[in-house]
Amino acid sequence: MMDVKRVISKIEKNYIINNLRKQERIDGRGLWDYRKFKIQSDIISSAEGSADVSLGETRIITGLKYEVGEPFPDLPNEGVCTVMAELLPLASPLFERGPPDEQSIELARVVDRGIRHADCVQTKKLCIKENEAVYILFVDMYVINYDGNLIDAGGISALTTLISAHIPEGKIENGNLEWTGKYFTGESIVNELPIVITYGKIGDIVFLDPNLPEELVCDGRISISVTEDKITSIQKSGAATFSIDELKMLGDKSLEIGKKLRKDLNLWQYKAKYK
Amino acid sequence: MMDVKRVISKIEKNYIINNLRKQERIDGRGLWDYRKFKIQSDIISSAEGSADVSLGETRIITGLKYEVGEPFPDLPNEGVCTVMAELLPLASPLFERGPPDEQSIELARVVDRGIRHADCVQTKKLCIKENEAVYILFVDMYVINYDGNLIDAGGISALTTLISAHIPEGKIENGNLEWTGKYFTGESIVNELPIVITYGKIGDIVFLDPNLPEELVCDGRISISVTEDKITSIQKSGAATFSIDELKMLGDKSLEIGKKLRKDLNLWQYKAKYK
Amino acid sequence: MMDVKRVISKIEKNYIINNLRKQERIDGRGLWDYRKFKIQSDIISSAEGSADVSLGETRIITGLKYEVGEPFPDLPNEGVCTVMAELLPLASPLFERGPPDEQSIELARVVDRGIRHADCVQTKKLCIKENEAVYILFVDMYVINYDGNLIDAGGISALTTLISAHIPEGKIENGNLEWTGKYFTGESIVNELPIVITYGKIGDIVFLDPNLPEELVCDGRISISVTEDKITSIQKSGAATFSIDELKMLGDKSLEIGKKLRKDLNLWQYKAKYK
Amino acid sequence: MPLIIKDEYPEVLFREDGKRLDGREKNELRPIKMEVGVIKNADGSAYLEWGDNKIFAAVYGPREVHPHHLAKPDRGILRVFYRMATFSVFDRKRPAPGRREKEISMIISDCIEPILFLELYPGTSFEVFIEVINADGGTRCASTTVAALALADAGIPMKSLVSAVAVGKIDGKIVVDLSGIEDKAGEADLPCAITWYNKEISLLQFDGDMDLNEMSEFLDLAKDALGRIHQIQLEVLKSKFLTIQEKSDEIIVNKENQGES
Amino acid sequence: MPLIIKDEYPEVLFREDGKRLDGREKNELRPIKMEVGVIKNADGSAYLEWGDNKIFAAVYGPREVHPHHLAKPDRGILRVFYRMATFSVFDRKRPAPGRREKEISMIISDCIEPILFLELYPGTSFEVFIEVINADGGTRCASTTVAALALADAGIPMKSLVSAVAVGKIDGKIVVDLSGIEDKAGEADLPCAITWYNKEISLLQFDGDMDLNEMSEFLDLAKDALGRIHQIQLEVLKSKFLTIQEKSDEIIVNKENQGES
Amino acid sequence: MPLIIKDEYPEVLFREDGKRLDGREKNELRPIKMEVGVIKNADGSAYLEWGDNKIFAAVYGPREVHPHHLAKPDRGILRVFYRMATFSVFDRKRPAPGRREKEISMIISDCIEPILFLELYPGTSFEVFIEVINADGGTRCASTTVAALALADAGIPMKSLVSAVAVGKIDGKIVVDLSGIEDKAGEADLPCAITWYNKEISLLQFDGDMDLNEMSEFLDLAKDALGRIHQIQLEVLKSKFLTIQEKSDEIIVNKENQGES
Repeated sequence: MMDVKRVISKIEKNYIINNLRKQERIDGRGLWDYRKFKIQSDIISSAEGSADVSLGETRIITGLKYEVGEPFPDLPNEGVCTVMAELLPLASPLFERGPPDEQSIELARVVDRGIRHADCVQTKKLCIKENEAVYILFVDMYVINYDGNLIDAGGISALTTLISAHIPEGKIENGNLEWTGKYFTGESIVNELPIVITYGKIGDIVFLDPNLPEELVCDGRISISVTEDKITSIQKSGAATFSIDELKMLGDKSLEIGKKLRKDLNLWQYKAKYK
Repeated sequence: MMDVKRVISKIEKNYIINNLRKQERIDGRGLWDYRKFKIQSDIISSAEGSADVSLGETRIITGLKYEVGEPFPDLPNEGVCTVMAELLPLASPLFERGPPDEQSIELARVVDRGIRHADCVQTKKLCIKENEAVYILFVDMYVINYDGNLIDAGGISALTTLISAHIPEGKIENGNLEWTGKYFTGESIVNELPIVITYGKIGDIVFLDPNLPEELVCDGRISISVTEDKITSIQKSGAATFSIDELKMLGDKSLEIGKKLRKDLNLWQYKAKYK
Repeated sequence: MMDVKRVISKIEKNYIINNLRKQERIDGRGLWDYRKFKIQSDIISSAEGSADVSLGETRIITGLKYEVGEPFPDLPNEGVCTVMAELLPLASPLFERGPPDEQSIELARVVDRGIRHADCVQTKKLCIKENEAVYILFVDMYVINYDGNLIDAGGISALTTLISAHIPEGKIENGNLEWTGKYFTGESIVNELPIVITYGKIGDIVFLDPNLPEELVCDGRISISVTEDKITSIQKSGAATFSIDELKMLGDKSLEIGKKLRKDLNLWQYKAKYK
Repeated sequence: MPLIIKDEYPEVLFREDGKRLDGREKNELRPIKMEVGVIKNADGSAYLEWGDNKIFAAVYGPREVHPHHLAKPDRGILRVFYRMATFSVFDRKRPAPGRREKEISMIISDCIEPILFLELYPGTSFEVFIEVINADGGTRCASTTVAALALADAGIPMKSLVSAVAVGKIDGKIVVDLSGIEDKAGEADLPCAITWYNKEISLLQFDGDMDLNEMSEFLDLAKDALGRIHQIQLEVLKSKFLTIQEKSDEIIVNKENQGES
Repeated sequence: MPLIIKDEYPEVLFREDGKRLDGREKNELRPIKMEVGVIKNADGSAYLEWGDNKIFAAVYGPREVHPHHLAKPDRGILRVFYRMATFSVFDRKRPAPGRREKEISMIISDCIEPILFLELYPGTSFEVFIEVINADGGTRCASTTVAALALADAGIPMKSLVSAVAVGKIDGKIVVDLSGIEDKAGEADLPCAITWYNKEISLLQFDGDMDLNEMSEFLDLAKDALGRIHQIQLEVLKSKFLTIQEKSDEIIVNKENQGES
Repeated sequence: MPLIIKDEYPEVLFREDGKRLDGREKNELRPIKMEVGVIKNADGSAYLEWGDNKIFAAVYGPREVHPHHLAKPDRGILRVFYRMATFSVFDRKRPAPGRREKEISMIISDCIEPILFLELYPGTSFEVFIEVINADGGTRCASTTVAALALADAGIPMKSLVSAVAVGKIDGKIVVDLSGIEDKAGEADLPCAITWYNKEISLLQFDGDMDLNEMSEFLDLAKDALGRIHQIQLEVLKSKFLTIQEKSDEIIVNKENQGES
């Protein structure tokens, strides 16, 4: 957890907790409600895919760039997709300049693992020529405003960016890499859409999508990535502990919430129009 | 500007400014006088070109090294010339150890841009074989004593170093890079000699070649690079502002001063004797 | 020397010195006695050679890894052996996290020079194919507990690691690097066994193998590497000075102590059993 | 082995009808859109689209200086951090800030400092964070322009706004507001800024070549364009204060209504 | 040009007799050995061998916080530094700590914090240094387990121990305590830890896929294995205190003898 | 693809007439020139040419310690920063300081510390900056020698000067003051320094091989050469003080003249 808990006063902390005990939240939501998602795609002309995602007042802009490189020797026909996150000091007085800190590493890693392990990005589609040339994708997330729950906003932002991808198609011609003039798009790279869902925990109360004040006072969080019917990734963070029954309940909840969110957001609408 | 203005007392500051108002300078110069340049070339046997330049008590030693590398894909028959500057803590209590700070970046960038944009270094002459091998030149400036106006001293130092260059001539023979036994020299690399000329501004008074106390109290500076009859580069720095009329006047002045300096210094005398 | 001398009180310092004057040491040893060496080899299954060496309570674990790379152009048929040292903050409150400091650089450099200059590692045996492929060996030392005289413990640790080496044998087959299925071992890489022997000096008293309190109060140290009958490396450190007669005496002592230690430790017993 | 899709430059930068490749006249600006208050956490913020440039600016301050030893007893300090997103350019930029970003940060800081009353804020700092998420030529000028707006949005006392634009020479002709492609393929580039309180030049760089007549022409053309940019800045601020005004009116109206109810 | 000796994965992870490649049953742990007090300089320390994992942990604290500004006026802070030796893995790890090491450090810190009474130590810090010198799958769990032991060895008041293990799915079957090869070639990996004072899960990660039934199965299997690991930890501590007891007995005996002589 | 101009070593290091390749006898030093007061901003400075070595040294201190926590309550600290310019060697050196530079800095610092009275300057620091702009073998010895001169130039109380030189073995013969080429192609290298106040060895390194007789020979040869280097240092300082003396004389003369006029 962040080192800034002290910025919230004790009074405010008690206020948040007492409300949660009554199943009420300071912004009026129920325990299992998300704040509103706002999504725009393909907003960066210099990127090969992009998204501008807001979750309440938390806002993340993500762009996709690619390079062509040699594959890893043990995966000669697979490309690579890496995720990076920057918590811009522009976005909050809580963020400092300097090399990536624990919080940005966590954001990048959790989003990355969500994508990597759920059969989401088809890395074999990113091969130009076995042993010689593959695409290396960079999904780079920039936090523009921070109001809690970066992980869920980042997850949707990364997915939308990948779906909106339009990458020049290369081929090896006489040992040279040349452009075919066509693009291949998010549609052919992305398979599953794993949704990452984060809960906060204070005392023995668990709740969905913590906003910033809740995040600052909570004991810990848990993020669960789900596909249509499977859990594909979990990350607990902070000093909270969870009972096994709670975890089973949250697994169940996540599949239900994931299903709803997947339908509501309809992310495939953001696929690129390039050919 | 530097963060060391406080080292100059208010009394000293007023003294400098009051004198300037009377068109007098603390070292006795007129507003448009340079301090004395002292130039030596080819002083470093391990470098492929070098210069030891003093401007008053400001002293910079510069050396040229080269590597052979691949050209950039979009400039397949051009070599590269880069400029670096180190403000050695040996040279002044104002300089600190550590990675390059703003002031050294500025020095390197202004000198670099002066060279890069004025048709000075003939980068096409630095090509050994198109698409395969070009020279990468490193012009590295070390400040040995700091008494103000590093940029003008650095500019002359870099030019003299390039003029004194003597680089082993390579050719591609059966796919290998080999030495022909000859050198090519500054004479064949350097075309134009852009002179960079720096002015300080305090209140509404502008003056040439600020020394250290003047630099510490002035509002800002402007550096103007000129060839025989053109302005090729400008850089304003510090919190001074300039009226458009002042700028036109300084443009005019710079061409005049540049012409005189070019003649007085006669930099071509420093060309290498190697063949 | 370290910046931690202040952790030892003046009283303790005087106690140590007064005892040394009487040729007595706080742990009961004589001036020219080593603490006990304890050696285990091949303890790390993921390394191609390893050692766990204790000298009194000072303990260093060392592992060997290799990579295959191109040789240096001026040594086309020689491999490379590099030594690194980490003073883990786990090992002592005196060690801090962060990039290598002077003390760890000194440890690595002195051990490295001991190995490099005494015909110890046969770098020509590390060549797979001239101009194309050589082994690069990494001998990485980790200090697990620090109780003085890291250099002598590190030296024995590095030697034991190299002797225990078992590196897959590669050959170039049709331009590809392939494994022959065999290993080559420390026996074929290591020739001489240079032993590095460190003395402390306080006032005009010199003594072997300083323990931690002695190291903290001493004026300086000298490390002398010896083969059977030659001195191959010397490093003085700290603010002590040595008379020429002292140095000659220490040269003599070192050959004598080296001979004894080489016999007592019998390092060749640790050679790998792999074929 | 880079994929052969080059960031290529066209051979001519004017169309047959005498207009520039993007259809502009020589002295025409690209479309500019600005907005203030876009980053809720900041003390002041602004967003700008200028051609294909997309840039955020946020202001924090006056606040405590970190690290402490940078604080000055007799005045506040201004620190500008200009950064580009990795995906804002054709070839992915490395994530760590480079020399170019540090240099531009300094240039912008030097340009903005004269409009502030730093001597009123001893011991404190103002931080201006600028993030370019899409770059298309003239980012240092666009960044300066949007940073001034963010400072105004923060309610920090200022002598005036500052506006910036690049003029340049392409295919031998002098034009205003170079696009990305014109910047790279053109012959000269003169970014400049005016601080309106004294109508003087506060940012000035130049690369290329010009004689004295051309220099005059550059500066006159810039001055004219800067006036138009200043107008856009003022209108954005005006509409912000109108909005605030309307909101307070609403509140007053509501109160009155409540009073009546 | 890497030498073609691959860190290859087998095609099947079960032998014909239904046992795992290393001969274990599905719910069988690898051999575990622990020891405390192995690093004399530390306030507390422990060493663990778990399969081919070999890990040291050392605890320093409560002590002054460096750098000072990290200190908290109302509680102590816990800092965990998980590191791997360069030679602990098949391909040499770079010496500088990477993102993975930072992430695992945070995970372990978050897992251990609940068992401590940090509020009793305002202004101080506890540092836990973990060094993996040989890695063979499940290092984060093994590190958590040995770190808890080092804290106990340091005599720091704790609510309980914490124990950790990874369960996973290999060749479609759920097993406990994945080995290195099972971790890499398997389909799912769920490292988890229990803080015994409240019997809740304090470390939880998962990568792979599982439905709700499998999730239940994973957690139940883990709980059972964690109980056995806890026993081993307790026995190590017990034997330490017995040893201390014996030593004090000896001292007493010696004194008595001296008294007699 | 490096250009094939190698930093090649000759096969023999002696000419037919028995002299070394640069014409020196075995016990002959290369030409040495030193100067003090060359860097106006420094508290003390010196410049040295020794063969093709060209080295500046500057001293700042006693002054406040940065960062503060390095200060010692009971004594001053000495910090030496030995650096090489990128162009000082055959293959361009990377600009950032490397391990070798850090090691040599420490060696020189350890060598110089004994001649200073650091206990007289509690809480302060002396910084010695050394910049090698042309390297030709023996830079650590040349740097030590010129640093001692810079300290004297700064007027810092010293027990004595320190002088340094490398002796070595080339083609089986023992020689003094190895040149760059002799250093690389030779068999043994023993840099050493003497602090004159106690005539003891204050810097000592060795790489190569020697038996005890050779060791004696090395040290005796070094001692003789160091005496000659010490003389040069003393003469430089003497001429400095003479110059100062002359200047004061001039001033007195001028004053007298003024008195007369």
